[in-house]
Amino acid sequence: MDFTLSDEQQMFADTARTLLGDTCTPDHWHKLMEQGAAFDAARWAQIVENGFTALIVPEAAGGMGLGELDFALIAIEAGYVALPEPLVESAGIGAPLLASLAPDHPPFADPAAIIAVAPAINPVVANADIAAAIVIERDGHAFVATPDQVTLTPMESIDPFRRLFRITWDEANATDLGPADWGLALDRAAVFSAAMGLGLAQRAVDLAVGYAKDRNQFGKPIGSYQAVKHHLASAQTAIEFTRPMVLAAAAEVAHGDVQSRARASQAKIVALEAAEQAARASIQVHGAMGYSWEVDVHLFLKRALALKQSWGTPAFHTSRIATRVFSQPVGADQTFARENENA
Amino acid sequence: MDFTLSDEQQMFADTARTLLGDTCTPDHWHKLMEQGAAFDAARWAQIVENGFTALIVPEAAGGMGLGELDFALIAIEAGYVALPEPLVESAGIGAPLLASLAPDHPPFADPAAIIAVAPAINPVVANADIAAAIVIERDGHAFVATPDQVTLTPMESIDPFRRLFRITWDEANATDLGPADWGLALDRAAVFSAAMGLGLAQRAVDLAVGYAKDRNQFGKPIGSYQAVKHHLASAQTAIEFTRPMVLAAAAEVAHGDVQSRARASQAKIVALEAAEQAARASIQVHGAMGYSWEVDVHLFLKRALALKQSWGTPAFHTSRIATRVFSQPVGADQTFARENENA
Amino acid sequence: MDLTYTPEQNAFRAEVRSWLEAHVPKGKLEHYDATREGFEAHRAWEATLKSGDWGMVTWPKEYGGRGLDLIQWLIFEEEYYRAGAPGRVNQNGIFLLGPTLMEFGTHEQKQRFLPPMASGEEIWAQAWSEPQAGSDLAGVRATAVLEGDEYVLNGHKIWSSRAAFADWAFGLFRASGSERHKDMSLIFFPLDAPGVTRNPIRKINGHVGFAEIFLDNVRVPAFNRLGDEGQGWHICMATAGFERGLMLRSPARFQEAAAALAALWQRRKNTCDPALEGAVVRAHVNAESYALNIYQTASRLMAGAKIGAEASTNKIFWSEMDIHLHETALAILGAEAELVTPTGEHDWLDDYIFSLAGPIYAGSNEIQRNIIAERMLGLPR
Amino acid sequence: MDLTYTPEQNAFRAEVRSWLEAHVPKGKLEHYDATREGFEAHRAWEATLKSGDWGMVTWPKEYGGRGLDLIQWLIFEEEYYRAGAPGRVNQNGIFLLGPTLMEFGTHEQKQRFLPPMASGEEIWAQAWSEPQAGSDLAGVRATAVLEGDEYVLNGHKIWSSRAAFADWAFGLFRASGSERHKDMSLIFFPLDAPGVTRNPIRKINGHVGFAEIFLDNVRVPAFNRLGDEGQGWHICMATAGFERGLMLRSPARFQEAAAALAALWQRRKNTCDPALEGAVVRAHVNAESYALNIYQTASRLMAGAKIGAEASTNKIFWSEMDIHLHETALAILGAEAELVTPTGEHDWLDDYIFSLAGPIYAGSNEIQRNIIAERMLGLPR
Repeated sequence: MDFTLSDEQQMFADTARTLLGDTCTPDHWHKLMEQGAAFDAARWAQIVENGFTALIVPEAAGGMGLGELDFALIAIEAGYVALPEPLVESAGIGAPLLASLAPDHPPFADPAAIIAVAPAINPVVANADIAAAIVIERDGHAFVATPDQVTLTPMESIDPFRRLFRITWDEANATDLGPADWGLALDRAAVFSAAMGLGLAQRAVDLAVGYAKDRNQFGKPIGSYQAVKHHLASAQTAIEFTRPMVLAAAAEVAHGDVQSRARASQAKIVALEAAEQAARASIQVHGAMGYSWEVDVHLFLKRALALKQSWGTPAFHTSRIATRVFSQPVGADQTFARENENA
Repeated sequence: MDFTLSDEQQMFADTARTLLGDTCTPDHWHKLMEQGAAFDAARWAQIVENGFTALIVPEAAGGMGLGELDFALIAIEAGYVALPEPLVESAGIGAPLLASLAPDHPPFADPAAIIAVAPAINPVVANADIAAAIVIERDGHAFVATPDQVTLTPMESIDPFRRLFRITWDEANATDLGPADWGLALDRAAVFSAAMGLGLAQRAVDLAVGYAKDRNQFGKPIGSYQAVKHHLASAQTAIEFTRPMVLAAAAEVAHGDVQSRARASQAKIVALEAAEQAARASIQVHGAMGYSWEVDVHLFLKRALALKQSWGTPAFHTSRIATRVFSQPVGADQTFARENENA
Repeated sequence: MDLTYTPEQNAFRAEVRSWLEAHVPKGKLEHYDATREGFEAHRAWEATLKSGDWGMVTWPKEYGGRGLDLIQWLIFEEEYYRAGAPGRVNQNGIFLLGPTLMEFGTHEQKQRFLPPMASGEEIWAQAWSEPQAGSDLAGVRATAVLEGDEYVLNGHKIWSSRAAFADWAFGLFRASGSERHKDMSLIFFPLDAPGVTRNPIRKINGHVGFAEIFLDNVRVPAFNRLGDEGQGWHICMATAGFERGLMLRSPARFQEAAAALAALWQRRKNTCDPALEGAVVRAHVNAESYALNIYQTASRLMAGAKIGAEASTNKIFWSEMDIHLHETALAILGAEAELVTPTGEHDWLDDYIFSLAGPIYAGSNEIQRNIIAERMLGLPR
Repeated sequence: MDLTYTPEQNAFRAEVRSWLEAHVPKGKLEHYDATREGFEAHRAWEATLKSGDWGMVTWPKEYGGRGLDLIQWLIFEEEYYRAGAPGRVNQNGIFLLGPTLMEFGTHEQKQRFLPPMASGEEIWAQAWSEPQAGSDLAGVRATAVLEGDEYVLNGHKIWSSRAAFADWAFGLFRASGSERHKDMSLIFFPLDAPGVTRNPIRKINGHVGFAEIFLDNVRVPAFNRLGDEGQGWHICMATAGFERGLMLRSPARFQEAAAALAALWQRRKNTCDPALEGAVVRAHVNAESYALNIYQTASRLMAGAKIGAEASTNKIFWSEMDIHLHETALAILGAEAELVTPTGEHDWLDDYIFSLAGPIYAGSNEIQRNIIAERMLGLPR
């Protein structure tokens, strides 16, 4: 029993933080928004070069074969910079799913290729137009298609950095890869969304802390007022209790049992709640500034809103936790219990 | 359309406040608790003498025949002093119910007589042992019995001033008064519980304000700290929005339609929530003092807890409001709409 | 207490309803903060309203109003929101500056400014905040220097709502060298006056609802000062009371939103978490609580009372209820909540974003809680 | 990261479980704050625990402990709560003073005080607060004057938990004439020493969990001072860290409460509002969040880290989760929630009342939020 990260994991996280922090700056957000863009090819190339897209792709498909915990650490950093590029959707969800079914699929020859996912649970699919492959769920099977084999209708998200499409398609124009583990894809999506939420939350607090130290009203920094302190302290408290949940959920995804599913769902619920709470506290602390496009905290609120509802609503995930609570033993000795041990 | 009280109503409320405030003091609470008592015969005599027990009893039964709004103003004051005596239960609910069925029933000869009520919705009945009559619900009928005709098992409430009993009884030992308007009794109970809740809430805030002005920590009164101010300001805000709801609900009880039932339920929910919020804020402001028997704010928390759940839980009352929302027109022009106008 | 409408009040409601049915535009207008076209479409609607003498129903007839009482105003508002009539582009004027002018203006000022305000011919922006003066309005640095019978205005205003497209603005200015609450005056200036530069600021929904305003030796007649010289702070505090209080947030808006939420729920409840019904019902309860509170306040004011610190409780209540209501809507919409709504449909997402501003503007809820604690409860400063 | 127990850890769990199954009293003991009899029954249980060498598992063997690590401690706590074993009457000693003694005490002091603490032979009360010093502990006025090799203690302590029945107390005393944080010392005194008067204070559940203590020229050896003279404030802050932190609120307690809530729900869900299921599930989620956080902290401490301001986040989290959990239970109980539970049944009502004290004691949550804002986030004082 050891709840600490390895030096290697810490190093991955540090590398991601430096790379994303250096390139995905407020100036860069503003530039993308002015251009109406949500993808920066230069940054994507750097992400690819650092191996982040190959991290949890199995070695059979040319990847590094690392685990969900390793990727979650990167996803936290992606959240911290409100990353526009589809690192999590493609490399965290799409690629390992496709690789498990077709490790020789052409996109795996190019680590920069984007693999979009269209699960039945989501009404829209992100980045489908620039994907090398779209993996689509129907009746438990996975079908794969290229953007030109399907019909994509752009849908505007409140988050300027999310590029969404409704998809209509015909089985005749797609390849049936057979039954797929959509449950595992959902668990990964829940955990990595949670990890991004953790990053979003911390950045929202950090932005507010920076502002509250500088901004003076009534002759002193607003950060010295109890009301401001308490908003941010409450948000930080939520973050402190989200982090271990997210890490544990990531470490347990591979079990694929009722406990690991519940843990993924717990992580998604608490992390996106923490992100929304932190973003709202941050907006409130920023005052009128927080309500303007010029202050970047709105990006964190919007991403939090989007991730909270995609890949299963809070009600959906609550029902998965209920299944665990009411079908398995609960109590003090059950924190790390596994379904097979209770069989 | 006029939302103001008449001079006569204002006078009733002032009289009640003076009488109850003078006799039901902190010293008196402590004395009763030391004695393990929850009834003061001298105060009850004064209450009777001032006509409060006859207020909404019809003139046919020797009462004053006033309306629910008039009585609600008294109930607010009863809440403000955490009144132990069964003014609301007997004179507000029991007496008008019994009078509507049997205006010549012997208790009405004595305005000091206590009339207890045992509706199906409550698992216990208050003050049944000292009642001159107990009105009991079964299959929509009202039965009346005296304490010696039934079996009463004392049940301890967390509120030291509530005297509760489970009741078992036999129809052979009670008088069947026929079908009764238990819905009206419930509406009255909801509205008067709400009125008491409003009084409880205001007293809890007032106790905390008094303490916060006097108590110094870190060299200044604790009431000058933002955290203390904001707890109490939030509680007072809830009170300000509860008061008109309670008054409107009381004024509308007699309509007996889906809107008036929903209004009574709304009043009960928001008023007891306000009372619980205020009591908890008050305990928090009192610090360790708030957690001791010596500070009286616990009486207000306990009464709020009891009234919140009796005469219909919050879920029960929410379902009554849902009936109104989903079966009748809603919207800006419907605030004072009546069911018969929409028929 | 009498919670029924008089026959006259019912007749008035019928009159309002039939006029609105005949005149409210069928399609939804583009938002007045979105584009100049949207702004002008709303100005045209104000002119239509004025043609029916509905510009500002509670104002005296001589100033462009209809001379009605507060209960009639509430009935008008109820019918206005029920009819889905367009938002009031001149709300800074009619709800905020108007009541202040009525209290502090001279007869000549009222004659000059109120009628074109009621008709939408002159649309107003507010210009309170400055980069270093947000919640702390006494930190205002913009100056007004009297030269002959003109003021020369200089300074930098920000977060001026409506200022991107409006015609006039009112703001706080101070005598050179004065400090904090002293020697400030409330002065009106045309937004197209020489020396005025305005830069739109985008809100987080992308609208240009705000602007910053630079004033460089802008000259306006001394006639444009409201009240006495140096009385600005006092007047401004009164205005803030109006802003938080009765007029700007009529209950009808929230009741209609709660009704729309109930309808949304009924359409979608089979695909939603059933536990959300409680929140839908609660939104209705909250909106009714607010409406009853306003009816009570209106009755009290009609009986001669003055509005006090309860303006602060109103501000907290409606802003929190508005967020709760829209959160509930987004929860019902689930995975579709993040999608920008097609034009013409109820825009829950945009309204949610707007609701988050509620606890911030018109005096943050933190400031309101201080006011309640100090003025209603008597806690020490 | 490895979230599985080692075979040794599993064997340890089995050992704890079987010992507890054999020794935990079948009936529920009367609460130790209720009566002297309840208190002594709990002291007897501590002796039983000690007979199995379970008094304080993480302490070194030489001081009456078992020398186990923090993961073993967590396993012990999980089994302890799972078995429904009695509450620890000596928690002020073993969880609060004990760790402080371990850090600041001399070898002789540890030898003198720790073993009888671990065995329950000496049960401790805390004596921090005074009538004018609650949240503001630096306002303490009680004095300690050194005369030869004895201290003479005078003053008035209040809200001393367990002091009605305990044997010893530890408290803050200051040198005569000193002010605020300076010249305070942490001193132990026997509660039956000449000059000590204690008056029980009833808590809102009627228990005598507190007492006020009057000290009138109470003489104790200088040996009873922990740390250096004048180091009291510093030590006290460290103790407060322990109190808020890891030891006093083991996750097992909340996980068992959440499990009991889930069982209550399953028994009563057919007669309840179905929407309450979400809150029941949430109580489980919260308890797991707390447990995982504590496992993370334990791992970090075992890897050499020190506990910091996260003690304050813990305090806020567990106190708010505890209230939420018990509120949910009362909502499920509905109209029966107000009824005092027959002896032996899970006492949701009493636990709810107790949970309301959570945000107050051990440093109010307001104080904790200040600490988080200032020490974790670096906001100005």
